[in-house]
Amino acid sequence: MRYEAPTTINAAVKLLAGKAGQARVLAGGTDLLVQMRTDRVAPDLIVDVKRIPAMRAIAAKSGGFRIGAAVSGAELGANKALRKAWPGVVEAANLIGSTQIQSRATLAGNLCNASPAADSVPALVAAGASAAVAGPRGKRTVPVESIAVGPGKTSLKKGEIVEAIILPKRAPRSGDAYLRFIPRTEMDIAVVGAGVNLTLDSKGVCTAARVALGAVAERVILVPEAAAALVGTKVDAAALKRLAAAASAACRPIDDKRGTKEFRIKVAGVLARRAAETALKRAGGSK
Amino acid sequence: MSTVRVSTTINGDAVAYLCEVDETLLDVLRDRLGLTGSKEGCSTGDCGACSVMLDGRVVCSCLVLGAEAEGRDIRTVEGLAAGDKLHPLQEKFLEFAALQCGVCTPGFLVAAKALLDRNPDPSETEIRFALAGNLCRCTGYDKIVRAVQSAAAELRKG
Amino acid sequence: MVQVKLSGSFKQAAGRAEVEVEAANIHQLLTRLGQDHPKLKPMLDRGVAVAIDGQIYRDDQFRPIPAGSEVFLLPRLAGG
Amino acid sequence: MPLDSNIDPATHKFNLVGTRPLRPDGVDKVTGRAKFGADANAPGMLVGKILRSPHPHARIRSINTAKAAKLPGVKAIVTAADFKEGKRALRDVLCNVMARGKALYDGHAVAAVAATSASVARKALKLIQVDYEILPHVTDVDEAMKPGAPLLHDDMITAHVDPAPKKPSNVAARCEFGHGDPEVGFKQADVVIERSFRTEATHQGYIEPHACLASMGMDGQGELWVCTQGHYMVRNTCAALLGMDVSKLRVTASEIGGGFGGKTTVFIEPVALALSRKAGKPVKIVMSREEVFRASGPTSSSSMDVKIGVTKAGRITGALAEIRMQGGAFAGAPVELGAMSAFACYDLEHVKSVGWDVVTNRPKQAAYRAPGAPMVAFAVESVLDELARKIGMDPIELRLKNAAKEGTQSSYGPKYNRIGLRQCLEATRNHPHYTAPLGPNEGRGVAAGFWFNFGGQTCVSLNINIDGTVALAVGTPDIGGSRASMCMIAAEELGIPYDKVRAIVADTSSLGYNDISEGSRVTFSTGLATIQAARDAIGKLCARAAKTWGISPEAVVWENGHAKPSSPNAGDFAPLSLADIAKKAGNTGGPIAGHFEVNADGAGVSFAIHLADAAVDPETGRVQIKRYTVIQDAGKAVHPSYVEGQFQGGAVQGIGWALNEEYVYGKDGRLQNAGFLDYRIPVASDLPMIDTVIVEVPNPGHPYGVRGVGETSIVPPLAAIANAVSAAADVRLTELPMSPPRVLKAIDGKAAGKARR
Repeated sequence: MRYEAPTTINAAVKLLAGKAGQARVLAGGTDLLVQMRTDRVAPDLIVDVKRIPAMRAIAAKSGGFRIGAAVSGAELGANKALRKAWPGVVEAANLIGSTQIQSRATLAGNLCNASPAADSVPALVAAGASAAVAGPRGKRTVPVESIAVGPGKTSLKKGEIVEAIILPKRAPRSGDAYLRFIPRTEMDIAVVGAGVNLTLDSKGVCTAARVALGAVAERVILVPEAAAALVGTKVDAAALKRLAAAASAACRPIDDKRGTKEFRIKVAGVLARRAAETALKRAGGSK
Repeated sequence: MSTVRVSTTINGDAVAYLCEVDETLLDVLRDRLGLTGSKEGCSTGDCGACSVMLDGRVVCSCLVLGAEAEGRDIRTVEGLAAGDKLHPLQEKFLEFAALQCGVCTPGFLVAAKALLDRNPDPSETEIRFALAGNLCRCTGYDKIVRAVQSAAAELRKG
Repeated sequence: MVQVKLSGSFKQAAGRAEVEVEAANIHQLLTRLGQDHPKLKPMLDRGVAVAIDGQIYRDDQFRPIPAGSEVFLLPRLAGG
Repeated sequence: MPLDSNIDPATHKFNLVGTRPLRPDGVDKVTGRAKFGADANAPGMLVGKILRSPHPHARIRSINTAKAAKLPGVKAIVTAADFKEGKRALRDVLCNVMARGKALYDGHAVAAVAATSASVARKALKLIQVDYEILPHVTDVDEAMKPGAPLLHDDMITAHVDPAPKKPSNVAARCEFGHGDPEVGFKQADVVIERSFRTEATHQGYIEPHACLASMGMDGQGELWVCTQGHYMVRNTCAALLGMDVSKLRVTASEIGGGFGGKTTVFIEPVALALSRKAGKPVKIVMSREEVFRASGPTSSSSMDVKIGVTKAGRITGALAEIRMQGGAFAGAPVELGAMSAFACYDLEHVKSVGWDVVTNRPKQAAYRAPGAPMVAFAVESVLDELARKIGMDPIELRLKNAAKEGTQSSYGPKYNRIGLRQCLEATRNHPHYTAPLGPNEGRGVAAGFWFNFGGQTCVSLNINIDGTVALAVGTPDIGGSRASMCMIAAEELGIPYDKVRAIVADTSSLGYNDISEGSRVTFSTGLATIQAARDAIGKLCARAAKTWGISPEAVVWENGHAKPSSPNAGDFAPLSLADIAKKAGNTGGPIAGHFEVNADGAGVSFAIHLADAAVDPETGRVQIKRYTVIQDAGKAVHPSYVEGQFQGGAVQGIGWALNEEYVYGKDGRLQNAGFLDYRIPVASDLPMIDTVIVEVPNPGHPYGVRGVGETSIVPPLAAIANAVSAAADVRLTELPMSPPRVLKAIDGKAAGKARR
């Protein structure tokens, strides 16, 4: 096992693409170290990306934001502009684990760990975020929902690395929110997660919406039917009811130690509705 | 497994050590440097007993590789008191009987200090959420929260 | 003579709710009980406690049993 | 003062008892200096690791360690063959420490290695080849009792059933308690309610995993450093399992990072000693958190039926409980204690409880704070709550009408001495919490709890130092601040300042045998022995003063830390302080010490009432505890802060048990949640402050009136919260934990039921 801490993205890509056997990116390490400790992975090479300056920065980019892959949740939470524009994304990222975990965990790491229950991912998907991917064959930008393909599996090719998460420019009268269900108040993995992002027109009618759910399928899912329930409405009680029903209908969960199918399906609707209410308030609308 | 040579700062002192790649900072502190104040309760980042400050932020040292500490600034419970003078948090933990067995105490102290460094006047709810990553099985947290409140008030007095 | 009250499993084993034994202390009491009621023997061997006037004795075999006291047989307790 | 005199705690003016001095081990614990189980090292130390069965039930055909032994750095490997199959009483302990013939649960130890590093040890474990024949398994208590269930032990014949069964089963024993005839009682009742309840297994959840450092010399003498609640128990058990003389093993108790009953037996200690003996080097074993969950003792899961009848006037006429507990792979579920405590709060004419001790393919249960009592209290107090509602009576009123008092014949047998249940109930009714308004979707629950409290073998030495300070050696590991209480007690008796006494937990070679720190016994028994050791020393101090003055020892009294002539007739001498006498001890007869050895009996039972307010989210089933108050009889609180700490800690462990903690087994018989991520103990943000009321009804069996306080506090919360949640959700919850899916299902089930009607 070898440890490298390159200072440029190119150097990181070169190391990852090399013939070292199994290589792993170390950003916050909050998943990787647990997997190593419990013998689930035994990488031959660990590439620590925290010494790459570009990956440690949050930059304003064409009205949106470019968040380096090694930016921690605590750093996200401390960025006022980001918090103002994308409160749902920041609250989702800040829900991951404890204060201690927040000092380390990253959006990109949460995305690439490819857990269906990742807290930040439904919020990112709802936000229409994309991932900037660097690899031996150059760079590409893809929607975040295309990164995870199943539990623990990503679409990234050997040598590829997510270098940043990109959040688009915000339309006026927009709001987003993320809610998760956990049995305790902290420290749990989401049993269900729901991210809602919506935009209103000047009359308070919803013109665009995205709804994403976590922990109800093999990966985070975008639910267009749920979004459709909001578009063209003032996000009133009837629309919210249809949204909840559509969210529940889109779930294809499993029974596991964290919750039953039945529970997840019902609570997905409840959370989608509650998240939509918060997003509406943030967009300046009222129920 | 290759061995990494690391130079870092711990509680203000320059320290150099060798470690294996898969050794955590907690392993290094406890087994190589004899700093056993940080405790291993879970090794998965769920209990906070291994909390240390890394470049001014509180982390679980079980989720940091020893190799990552190169050039960083690390503070552990052993560095909390100034010489023979206890930190107000330490004093208040004693005064409020905020510890029973005491194994979670180092982690709580480090996490509480990190909180008060950033927020000198936290509400009860803020304290409870800031310390949610530190498990205590003895006290039910009541006396810990009160000790932190009292230490915060003491520190605000300056 | 000591009147020993038995309930539950002890009562079942002895076949009655009260037995009489000649004993001045707990040790004598348990020895005689085992001799007089062989079905109680395995339970006695597993460990029992004796309550004398409401006070439970787990270990003190030579605790005297005052005349006329209320004596109860209990399983030996273990705690957390 | 005569040595056996009891002061009247109600009127006596204590100097120190009842105050809140800082604990003597405190500074070490806030600075990181305190040494816990895993904090000790020895030169040349090896790392020990244990290979565990991945199967819940499997015959071990063979274990091949040849490849592992050849790995460079591996110094010793042990299996069951390395342990002595001795006394029958220890057979289960031994089989649990290292599987013999069969692996009986997921996580059961099958072999162990000692190597030069953790990574070599881990690699070596992977090279050990175990040939398993997988057998059918059972992990549920009711399933395990069915005929045809997979059988764990071919020779298990249910004990205490007449006539004895002919065939083996998973039922280790039956027990029964009570008096009168419940059926007669039910006929006298106006309302009878019968319900079934289930609780899942929970773990003590101490934050410090089991850890020890063993060093066996080639002369057969051994040293063991270990975190345990009872180092004498560890010594005696390990010596027996390794075939050693007890005198050759010295065990030192480290600081202990929580136990709650879970550190009252051995797991890794005999293994570390066996590895060290074989390797000729010190061996340290530290369990991982996963091992703690899979292979140390959780408590039992239970399945219970409770039937209680009351009159409209609120008198309980009959009570019946049938309790089934699985205690893992070996006999010993705490069902007897559960059955005994079931109705212990009440004064009943017709009462019966029957218990069944069942084995399953789970780790052997270990004691957990008032073992057996919380789950049974959950069932009984839930039914009482429902009965109170049915007859329209205030739940405290119902309990007061039936509360046991001095002279009541307890449901488990003997008559009660002086007890404080009524006082606790009255304090609860008068507490502002009881009548505070509730918010929407909130409910309030109340429940009573009982625990026996133990005494046990105890030995204390108190040495007077040359400067008049005192060295106090106790043999009960300090699990909750007992060194502070013992220093207070010694100083109180001697009449010297608190900080002049220093208490240590002595190792097994320095002090006589002490029972485990369990059963809420330490402040009671070690406190009692400390009082008597101090009085023994005072007798000697007075004798030295008498010698100095040339008067009879009977003419000297001890007051406020000084020897004084008992009256002007005895002579006119200036009082001698403890320090004065200590300074001259070398010339007046040698060192001065007080000792006391006792089978401490007379521990007073203790009662508590808990009040809980819970809010239930009707759409998700999520429960939040909004307010919580503990009211408990402590007899006499020596250090009130640590008494409150016991109340609060027990309550919060109960909150965890009630709401989210559970052992989750898959169909494959493997534990699904062996970590703090998915075994969800309460975190700080889950909880409100836990209010406490210390009631003091002195225990006549202790000189100060002390009652144990550590365990009673976990007995009522399960029921108090279930009653609160049931009130908030308007549906009776009968299964623990009341996790959101379970609560939501109950709410939805009730709504569906209403819709059908």
